[in-house]
This record gives sequence, C-alpha cells and structure tokens, in this order.
Amino acid sequence: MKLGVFVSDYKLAVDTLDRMKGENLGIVLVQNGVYHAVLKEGGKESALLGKTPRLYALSEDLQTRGLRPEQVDKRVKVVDYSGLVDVIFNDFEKVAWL
Amino acid sequence: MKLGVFVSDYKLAVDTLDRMKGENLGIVLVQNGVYHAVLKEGGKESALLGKTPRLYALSEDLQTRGLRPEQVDKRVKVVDYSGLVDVIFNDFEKVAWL
Amino acid sequence: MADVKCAFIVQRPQYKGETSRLAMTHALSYQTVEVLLEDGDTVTPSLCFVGEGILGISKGQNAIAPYGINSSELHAKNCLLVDMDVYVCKEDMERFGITEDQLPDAEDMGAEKKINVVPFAQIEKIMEEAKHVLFF
Amino acid sequence: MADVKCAFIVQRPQYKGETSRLAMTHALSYQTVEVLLEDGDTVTPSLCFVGEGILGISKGQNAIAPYGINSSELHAKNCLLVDMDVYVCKEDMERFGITEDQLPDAEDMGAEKKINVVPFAQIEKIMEEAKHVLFF
Amino acid sequence: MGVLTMGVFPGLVGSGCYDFALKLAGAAADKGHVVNLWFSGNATVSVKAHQKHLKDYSTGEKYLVELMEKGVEICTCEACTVSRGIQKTESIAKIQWNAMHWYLSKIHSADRVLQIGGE
Amino acid sequence: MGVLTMGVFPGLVGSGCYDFALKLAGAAADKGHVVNLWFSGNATVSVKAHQKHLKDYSTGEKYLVELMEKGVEICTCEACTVSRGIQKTESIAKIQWNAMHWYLSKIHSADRVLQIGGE
Repeated sequence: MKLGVFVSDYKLAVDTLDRMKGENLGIVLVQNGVYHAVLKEGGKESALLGKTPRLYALSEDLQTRGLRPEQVDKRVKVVDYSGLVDVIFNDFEKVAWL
Repeated sequence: MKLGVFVSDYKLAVDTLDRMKGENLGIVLVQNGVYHAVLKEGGKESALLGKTPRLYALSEDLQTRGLRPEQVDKRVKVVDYSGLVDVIFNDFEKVAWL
Repeated sequence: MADVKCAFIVQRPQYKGETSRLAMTHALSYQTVEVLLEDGDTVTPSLCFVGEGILGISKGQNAIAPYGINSSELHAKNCLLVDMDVYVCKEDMERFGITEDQLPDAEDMGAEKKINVVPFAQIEKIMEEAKHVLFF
Repeated sequence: MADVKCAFIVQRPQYKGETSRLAMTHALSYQTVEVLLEDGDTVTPSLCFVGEGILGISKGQNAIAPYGINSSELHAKNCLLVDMDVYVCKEDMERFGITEDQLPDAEDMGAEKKINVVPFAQIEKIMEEAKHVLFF
Repeated sequence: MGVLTMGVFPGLVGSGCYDFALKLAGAAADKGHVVNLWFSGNATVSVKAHQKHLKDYSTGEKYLVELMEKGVEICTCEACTVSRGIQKTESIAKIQWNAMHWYLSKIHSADRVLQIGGE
Repeated sequence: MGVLTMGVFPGLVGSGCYDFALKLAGAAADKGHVVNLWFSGNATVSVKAHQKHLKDYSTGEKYLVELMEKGVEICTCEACTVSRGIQKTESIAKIQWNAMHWYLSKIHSADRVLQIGGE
C-alpha cells in the first residue's frame, strides 16, 4: 500500500510498526526518531533499519541534536523539510505518524 | 532509601525503574499503571509485581478503567486518594513520578 | 460524488492522554461532515483498536464518579450507535487475556452494530483499502 | 539554616517534549532561590543524565537555525557555568556508544566544573543522599 | 500540486512535534501545495494570541500568521479550545473555529493526511 | 501534618495526570497537609480563566479555585505562561505568577516532593 510511517521517538511505546509487513512500507525518521539512523545500542543497529529499504531522516532534526550526516547509516536518505514534502507526495500513497 | 516510585503507564518508555534496586523501593500504580496489577500479558504477570513487596494501586483509576478489585493481584494494596496521601507521608521517605 | 474511507487506528490506552479518546470523537463526526461537503460526498471511518488501544474500551468503566468525565466505554458505544464499523484486534485480546464478553455493546441504546474481533491481518487490510490511515 | 539536596534525574531525550529541558532550567534557578528563603537556607541540585536522557546534551547541537530555540547543549553548559554538579551515566554512554569527547564543557565560557561520567550506582547514591528525587 | 491535511493533537505547544508540523506546513505551502491544519486537544492552545517569543520556548504565533499569509487554512476545535478557557476574541486573527467535522471535510479533499497524535 | 509540594509539567491539561495531581492535592489538603502546586510547561495553560466544563474534557478551573479556598498555594511559571500567550489579567484569580525559583523554595520547605514530568 506504499505507506510511509513517521517515527518520532527512539524508544517506542507502541508496537504497531513491529507488526506491519515491510513490503510496501517506508519509514521516515523525525524528531528523536533520527537516533535510529545513528545509534548502535549495545553495538547493534536499530531493528527499523532492516525493516524496509525505504528509509528517510530529517536533516533539521539531525542538526538540532548535534548529529552529523556522516554518522547516519548509509541506507538512510537524509532530506530536509522541502525534500520531505516531495517524499510525502511522490514516494508514498499515504502517510501516518506513529 | 524508602523511595516510592509512581508508575502511570503500562508500557514504559524509560528504563530507570528496571535498574533501581528493589530493597527499599515501593511502587505506586496510578493511571494506566494500574494495568500492571491486573493484566497477564501472554499469561505472564508484570515484572513490576516481583520487584518489591511494597505495591499500591489507586482505586479511582481501577474504577475508571472498568477494573474490579477482585481482578487485582493479591500482593497489591488498593488505596484511594485519601489512602494514597498516607502512603506518601508514612510509608516512604521520598516519592518520585517515573 | 465520492466516499473517502479512513482507517482510525487506536494504538494507545485511554485516559492518560486525550489522543485515543479524540480518535473516537473525531470518527463520530462523520455523521455531520456532509454539511461541509458537496452533495453525495461522504467520509467513512473504520475504527480499529490494536495493542494497548484495546484496553480502554472494556465494559464497566466509571470515569464520572472519580473524574467527572464521560468514559471511553460510552464513546465506543456511541460509535456503534451511529453504525460505525468498529474492530478490535484478536491477537491483542488473547495477549492481554481479554474475552469478548468484556467488550461493550450498545444493544440497550438500540444499536444494531457490534464490535468485530478480527485478526491483525484484517486490520492491515482495512488500512490498505483506506485512502488515509490515522494513528492515535 | 539548612541546605536541601535534590537529585534531578533526566531520563528522557530532549526536544520532543519540554520536560527534560525544563529539568535544566529549573535546576539553574537554584542560583536565585535565596531571595525567597530565610538567610542561610539553600537548595543544591545534582543534575544526572541517565538512559535516553544522556542523548540530548551532545556537543555540536544547533537548534537556533532550524527551530529558533536555544539548544540543550547550551543549557547543559549553563549548568556547568553556575557550578552545578552534573553527572552522566557511564553504562549508558557505553550502551549508546557515546564517548567523553562528545560531551560538552564550558571552558570557553569560563566554567571550572566539568561533566562527571559515573556508574549508575553512583547516581543511585546521589538519589539516596538527596532529600528529594525528581525525574524528568 | 496536491492537498496536504494535517491534524495536530495533544501536547504539542512547546514541543518538537508542533515545530515539526508548522515547518512541514510551511515547506509544503512554499512548493505550491494546498495545506490545511487542524488543531485538537492541547494543540488548540496554540491559537491564543499575544504569545511572547522567548528563545527557550518554541512558540507558534508568528509562524501561524505567516502560514495563513501563504494561504494555509488553520482551524481549531472549538470544544477543545473553550474547555481550556480560550475565547474566540482571544484567538489569533483569521484562525477558523469549528467542530471536528471540519477536519474530516479537509480529509475528504486531501491527497495526503498526516495525523500527528501521541501526547 | 506535612508539606507536599508538587510540580506539574508538560501536557497535562486534558490529561489523566492533571486530574491526578489536582485530586491528590485536594485529598492532602483535606487531611490538613500544606500543599503547594507548581505549573510549568504545558500545564501552565491551566491557569487560564473561564474554562468551560464539558463532560468529554477534564478542565481544572473549578478544582483550582476549590484548592485555593482550602489553602493550597498554586503558582505558574511566568515565562512558560506568557510564551503561550496567556497574560496575568487572563489568569484565574489568586494563582501566583513567579519564576522557577518559587518551585525550588517550596521544595525547600517540603516533606515530600512529587514532580510529575513526562509529556
């Protein structure tokens, strides 16, 4: 269904995303969600990175937190707000904020 | 240190409580925290119930959620707001909201 | 003339925050949205409870006595009363040990619809068929 | 005449909500509280970062450009500048792969204090010795 | 060009989510998209006029005014707003006040809906 | 009798946590304890006067007034409040306006402090 899911937390209090099939899913990391693109907790990358090849992170939210682009996992496409608007309209049929 | 920790969620987004030693700890279940006293997720009781023998749950928050006193785990003392005031002043030296 | 299907997915418990309650009140407003639309246009919400979201609609709630507010149970009943399709995730019922008789119905209010207990796969299908998906 | 020790424990990340930022601004006000207290009375906060709380004070933040607000890094530096005791949990640094050189200092602003990286056990001891414990 | 309708819900004034919603709305409007913003729950507080911008707080008033100048339609849930003591006369000018069906009507015309829930 | 100081922080208007804080403050005052309430973050919105009580929303005004009649001291963070556009003249009568050190001073005199954070 080409659903883009916005993730705005690092530690998630809901498990809806875990249970959704990855095939047509995309994940947009915003706010504290951007830590998923950078942190390796206990040496392990975030499980979200393996869930789908369609991964985005918001550059403004990386910048705010002092995270540099080179720290971001290579599979994650960094976009700014303007780029995010295009992602919403062009890359997905629908979007949802977790 | 006789610290009473207030838990107001079922699924916790912070892990501070997990890491605190149980000896002098008490746990007060309020708001959605009262589900810890009732639910057996996947047949298993909440880990919080085994953390300390000093467990309380707020009756008004059970009532609000349609949870009956007989559903509450026997180790949990059900108190109302008035009783909770006594718990705060008499059973602990300090209290903290998780 | 078009109907727009929306999946309202309630994934958080009730009361601590307002979001999961507002999911229901917003879905209910599908009844009156026509005043703002062209003739024949409609919006049809499907209201789905998943994860901890299923906890907040149990029978026997009383939020008026302690807090002076309407219960989420009442809101769920109102949704049935206006013929909304309401779904609860079967796997989550089992996981939390909640039985079907703990779910409210609104027969006493004259509602014909009942809550549908369905597998998560069916809720995914509802999301798929909807034009828009809204998580609460 | 009494000093009241308080443990301010920041356990949530910065920015999404305000709480963890407000922990720092409230702790900072220990500097001016004397105007409301009897002579000789004081409040001494210890500011401890644990769990995800440690993420929000990293060096190199810029919240002014995108959002027009001061960064949490600046707030952390201000805490050092007023000689507050600031602690960061060692185990969480390791868990998230954060090194000491990623933590800010406020030498450029003339601060003498530095952030102390300590085991969680020491943060528990700070909570124990404090009269009050406040989680943010 | 498309239509983006966003619902902004509880607890967002003073939070990063609120800043996010306003920035995204602005970026979409700048690209020529039609943007509708619905405030419900605690987010309704953001329609209060005379917000003082302090650098330790994110406040929305000036951004909301800018958004409306760009053609963004903004509406607050009347019930949520008056329950918080804010009257229409105290609201930022040109923000609409309506019931929840306003949001549903803007969902009807939308190509994309972003419902920002959470707390 | 003891002194209970509570800090009530973001996102609490219209939430269960806010109801909790007010009910606990009332129960403590009824037992003869001294109670101080500090509002910061989004909770400061609760000092706005003329809240309309609808049964789908928890509103605090009448409870706050009752609490103050019982002797509870209530203070709102001035910076947080004005950043949300609420002026002193629009506030519920007798609620104090002050800086964050008010909270610390009431912590100094307290036997128990309950800081309600979260979002």
